[in-house]
Amino acid sequence: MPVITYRKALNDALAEELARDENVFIIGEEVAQYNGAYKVTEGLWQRFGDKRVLDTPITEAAFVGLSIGASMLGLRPVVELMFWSFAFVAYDQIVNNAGCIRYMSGGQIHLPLVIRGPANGGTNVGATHSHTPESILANNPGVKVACPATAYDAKGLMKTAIRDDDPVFVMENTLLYGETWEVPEEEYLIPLGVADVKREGADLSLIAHGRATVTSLKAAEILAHEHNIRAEVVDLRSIRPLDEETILRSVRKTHRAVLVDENKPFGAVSAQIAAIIQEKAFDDLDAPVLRVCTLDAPAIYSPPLEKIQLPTPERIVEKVLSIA
Amino acid sequence: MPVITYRKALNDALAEELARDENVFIIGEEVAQYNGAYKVTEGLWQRFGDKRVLDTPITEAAFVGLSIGASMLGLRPVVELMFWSFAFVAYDQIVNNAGCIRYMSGGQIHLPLVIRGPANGGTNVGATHSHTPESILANNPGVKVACPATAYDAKGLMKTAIRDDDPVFVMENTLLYGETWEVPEEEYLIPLGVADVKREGADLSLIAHGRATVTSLKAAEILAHEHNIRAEVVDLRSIRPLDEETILRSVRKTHRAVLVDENKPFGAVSAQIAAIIQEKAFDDLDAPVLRVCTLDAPAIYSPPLEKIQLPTPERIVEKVLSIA
Amino acid sequence: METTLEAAPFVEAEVNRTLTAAEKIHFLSQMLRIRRFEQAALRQYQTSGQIGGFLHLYSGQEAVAVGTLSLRGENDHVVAGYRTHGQALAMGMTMNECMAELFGRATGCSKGKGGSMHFFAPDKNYWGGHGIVAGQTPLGLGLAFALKYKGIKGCCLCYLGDGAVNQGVYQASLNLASLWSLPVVYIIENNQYSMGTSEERSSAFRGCLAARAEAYDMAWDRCSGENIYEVRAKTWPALQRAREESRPTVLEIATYRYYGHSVADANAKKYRRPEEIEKYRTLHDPIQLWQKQLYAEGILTEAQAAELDAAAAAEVAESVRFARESPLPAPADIFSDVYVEVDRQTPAGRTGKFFFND
Amino acid sequence: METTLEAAPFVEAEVNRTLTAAEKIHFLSQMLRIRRFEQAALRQYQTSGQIGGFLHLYSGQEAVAVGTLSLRGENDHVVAGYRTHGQALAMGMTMNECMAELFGRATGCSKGKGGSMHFFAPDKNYWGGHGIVAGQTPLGLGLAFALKYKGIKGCCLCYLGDGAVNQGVYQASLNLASLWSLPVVYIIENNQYSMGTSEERSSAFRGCLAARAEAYDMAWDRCSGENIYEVRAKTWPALQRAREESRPTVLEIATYRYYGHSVADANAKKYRRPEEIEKYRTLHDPIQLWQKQLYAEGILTEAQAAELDAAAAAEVAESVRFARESPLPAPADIFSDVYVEVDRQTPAGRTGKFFFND
Ligand SMILES: Cc1ncc(C[n+]2csc(CCOP(=O)(O)OP(=O)(O)O)c2C)c(N)n1
Ligand SMILES: Cc1ncc(C[n+]2csc(CCOP(=O)(O)OP(=O)(O)O)c2C)c(N)n1
Ligand SMILES: [Mg+2]
Ligand SMILES: [Mg+2]
Repeated sequence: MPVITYRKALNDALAEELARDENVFIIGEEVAQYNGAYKVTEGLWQRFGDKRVLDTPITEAAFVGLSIGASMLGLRPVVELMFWSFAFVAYDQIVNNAGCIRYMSGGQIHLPLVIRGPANGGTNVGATHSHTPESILANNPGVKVACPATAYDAKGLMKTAIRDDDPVFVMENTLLYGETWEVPEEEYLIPLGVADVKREGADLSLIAHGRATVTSLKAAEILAHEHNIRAEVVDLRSIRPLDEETILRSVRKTHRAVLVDENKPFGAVSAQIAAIIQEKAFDDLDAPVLRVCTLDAPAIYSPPLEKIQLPTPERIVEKVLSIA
Repeated sequence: MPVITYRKALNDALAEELARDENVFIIGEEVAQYNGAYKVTEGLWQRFGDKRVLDTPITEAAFVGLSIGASMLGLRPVVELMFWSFAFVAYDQIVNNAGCIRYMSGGQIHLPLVIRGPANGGTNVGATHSHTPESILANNPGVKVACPATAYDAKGLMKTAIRDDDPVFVMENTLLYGETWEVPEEEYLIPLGVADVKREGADLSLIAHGRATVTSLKAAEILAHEHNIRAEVVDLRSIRPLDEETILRSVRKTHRAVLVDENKPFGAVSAQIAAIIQEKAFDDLDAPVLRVCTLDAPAIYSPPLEKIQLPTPERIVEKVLSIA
Repeated sequence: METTLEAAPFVEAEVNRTLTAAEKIHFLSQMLRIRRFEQAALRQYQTSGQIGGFLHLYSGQEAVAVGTLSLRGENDHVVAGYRTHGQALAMGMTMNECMAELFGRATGCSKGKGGSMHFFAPDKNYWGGHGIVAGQTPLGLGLAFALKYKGIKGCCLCYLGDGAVNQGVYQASLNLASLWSLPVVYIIENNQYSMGTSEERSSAFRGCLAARAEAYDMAWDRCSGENIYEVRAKTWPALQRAREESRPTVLEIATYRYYGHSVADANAKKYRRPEEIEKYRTLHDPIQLWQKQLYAEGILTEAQAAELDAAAAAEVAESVRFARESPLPAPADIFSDVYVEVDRQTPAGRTGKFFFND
Repeated sequence: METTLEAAPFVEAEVNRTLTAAEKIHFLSQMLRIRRFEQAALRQYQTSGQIGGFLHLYSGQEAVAVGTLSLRGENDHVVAGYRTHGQALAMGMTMNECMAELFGRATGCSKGKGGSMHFFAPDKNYWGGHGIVAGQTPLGLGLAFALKYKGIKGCCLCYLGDGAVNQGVYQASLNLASLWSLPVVYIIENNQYSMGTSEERSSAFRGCLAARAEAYDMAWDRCSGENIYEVRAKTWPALQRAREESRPTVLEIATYRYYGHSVADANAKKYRRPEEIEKYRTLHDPIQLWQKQLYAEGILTEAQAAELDAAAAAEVAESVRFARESPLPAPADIFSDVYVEVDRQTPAGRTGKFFFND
């Protein structure tokens, strides 16, 4: 199977969907002539032209709102936010328009819209550029949120997101763009709402999404080799819809869970998962559900410090050992 | 003790702080000549004049940003958002400026700012006007969030918020503005980070904030009279800082908790509290921590339906009975 | 009456010269229907206890919605703010579905889920009804963009108030509209107040609010909104500019609302002198003016006018009955219309947990 | 050289006529310091592995920061975007604290917490360094507001780019600045590109970007940013308008950046023809032009210029050493500077749980 980068997998997904459906178009800052700030849209403007791949001025509220309006008439915009952090400039559009219009219209309207871009810390760009808004976006009934952790997932989830008739927010990660994974050449889709057990294990469940999955896999490796603990790694892949069954199945097997996410802790995705697990698998738990999140401060710039602000394999191992 | 409305208590707090410190000013839409859309600022413009009480155009991003900038120079703005729902129009200012500037400046700057206004559903104003953003705001280290449930708390917390040197967001409730409580005439302050046990009980803890406290008290009444269950009602009063000790003390006594909040469930305040309780009081729990939130859809307009979309005493009682 | 003098040239505009008597009478009828609808809504709000939330009345502004929308073609789309009953009815929505929406009934245009600020009728090219001030303005861009993308000759009429012009998203939208040559017409209904704040206390500008379009190299115009001929004469070039040249316009229409900002506006008569309101009601009422116009043209009698009014009143009465007798949404309906994939029970709508109630 | 012709009248402006030779030489020295600082930062970025994130270089734009800020008074305040090294040094921040910040050290101006985009020196009236495009524009309003509120005669200089002008919050800020007569000067540093997007692909306007101020009944002006005399001649009236009349201005200054948008800009030479960059570097470099001006005025020799440059280079080298040898923040420092009440351990900072790590 070909081994390609996460970036290329996304690029392929976009290209395939642009080719498949002429209602799909790409819009955002520097996505066309510049090939994307992170090169995710490389070559698409050249191939599909001005109509299908559009550079915008720096005006997130206007072009996100435009895209939502266009989706009402059946277009299928794929909006790039250069960083998901910039969503806050268009937050009213995202929450009230993408999130509420279908409902307020009594179901007469649907919004087949994708908003995508990187949503992560860890690249030393400071607090303003390092937000991870998947948790607060998933708070909104009406929207869907996916967080691919591998190139394979990125491609399959992105294609599904583009075909989905509801607004889907895809959270990518600049630290993964250059990482490689096996990705088949044949077309495939990955449904939203289906978690992926990325590593089987019987002793404890590590539950994560996005890059935290990769960190969890590293921790699982250490746990296996140095502590003889077989950790299962569950990658949520999508946050809303959420694959509750797989989470619970894993916990019912292992009786212990450590949740890993790169959100700030208060009300993080992991807070929601912890609340679910303790409610639905109360009698199966042999220990409290613990969490490893980004250390609770705005993202620090200093590169060596930011490294330890995000969840590390070491912090995960430490938490695991405290209950295993 | 005089019995006054929640609205009047807020109004008194604002008036007292305006009189005490000339750096305090009130700014927002219709706060001056109109006396406030919900009359919280009634009479203040007349008493303190144009300089201290300012009507703005409809331009939340600009006047919230202005207020943050002004606070950098030592002014103490009290910004009214006519609805906290409108925060999404100024979300970048709130998250990146109010939330991150102190940190990014290495502590050289602090922002003695209050943003206040109603943050609640239940008034049939539709999804766009019924957001409860306390949970997603409390996700941001650097900001403080308070949610008074009574006139007494509203006054004491508001005065504290205005004197606090960090940004404090005060979440009020239009359904409480007209309700009355006893409020002493003497000056008092209520610290942030101190929960209030509004009703003692030994069988189960109801943990809530804002109007959900009032609903919980009603439920506790029903539980006592109809089911002989003595529920303790813990009112968080402030979400960040959070009085974890009082929460845990209550749960260690009662061994059961039902959390009540008016947030949408995903990542709600109650999700965070559930995660904390199960982690820190794991062995004290005789049953899973359950939650009663707003039913998970955008706020419905239809008045009789919206009534049941919010947490009701009946839903709380039902949840309690399922574990008690 | 200031404007009757000016009205003469506007009647000569081609879009007006070609009007039939029936069409002119239809405009009157539409304005009467809007007026009657809102008077009934107000009464029901105050007495029935069945209507909740806000109710922003359009009374006094009817000629704007009726005049501008009388020119819409089948490929034109409309999006508006929260003071939206006028546009909704002028777009052809029925009183029944509108009144039922106010009553929060399942038969309402939004199934009781949107309320007064959030009317929708996409089947009639009406895309809401939006509660956040200026929130509709980039959506209007999007409707125009989609038309252009699909190669459809049409345009988007996007309504906003004089207070909304200071929201950044509107100004940002003007840049994009002009930069990308989108067929959108922004119609500022300038009723001089945003809640209790007068235009002067809201906006710094030169000349008028519409003239801000120059900053974006965009066409603009302004007119009085009390005379349908004038509104139509000024609207048509803007629509044609959009449809034929794919260029945007800002059109500012001077108007007035008789009631407070919303029904809950306790100050309705404080920030505006009663004489001011009275002046508009008696000298500038678009319905009275239009009626007189049609009398003068000899195509309407007082008896006919009374008949139209009676018909409107009867239609409203029926809509109140319809609303009152319609069922509420069922509790389970709270969870429909959130996700289309869930509603349709597609595979995508059956996989995973969508709702987190428990 | 187009502008030397025009420079003559600007030298006659009072703010320029009264300049001493020492002051003029100081401007050169400041520009050299900025240029040298950034060249070293670039080198360190590429070779030391100690600098992370973005690095937006200001090279080519030095006369804007140095020229405008040479006119600031003690009650004037400054806020800027993310391309901020020029303003920071021109405000009097030391190279040591700036370089240490880039190295993420505890001795950095923001203790290593802000990075290149987020420099701050409130003690010098410098309020950042803001990463979100146009996010600084309402903050500038606030600084101006506070001055007016306190009755202090001063103003705020708020810098932004040609790409930032299309963010709604900036346009909304213009309205408020004019409506409330706030002493703020918005300085658009128009380097013709926002990342890879040229001005024409970003903005619809008439005349120039600054002229959009007319929409808000606000004064505006524009000038070339390659000659300090011109910059100062055009900046002074704007500052005085703010300080004396409490009226805002938009001042657009034409300039150019030699490097890519940031160090990571792989396309730096794709969206701009190399000849274009070359033309600016050779014909329009503000440092060279100013040097020649001073030679022509007979107040600077080549040897003196070389000395200034050498001094700047030495200062930079020392700052790199300082940065390199400075300590990193301690892990516990991640949690300081979040809440002032916690940092000060006031009662308010000791009550309740502030951090949710466990
Ligand atoms: C972002 C936002 N801020 C404030 C409000 C509250 N609000 C609703 S309508 C209104 C006044 C709008 O005035 P204008 O645009 O002139 O329209 P009009 O009411 O006169 O039709 C205000 C302040 C809102 N709905 N959204
Ligand atoms: C809201 C937001 N959108 C996008 C970006 C990414 N970004 C940073 S700088 C920039 C270009 C800004 O150009 P301009 O305003 O002309 O300033 P210049 O870089 O030329 O100094 C972009 C798109 C951002 N930081 N914030
Ligand atoms: Mg108005
Ligand atoms: Mg630029």
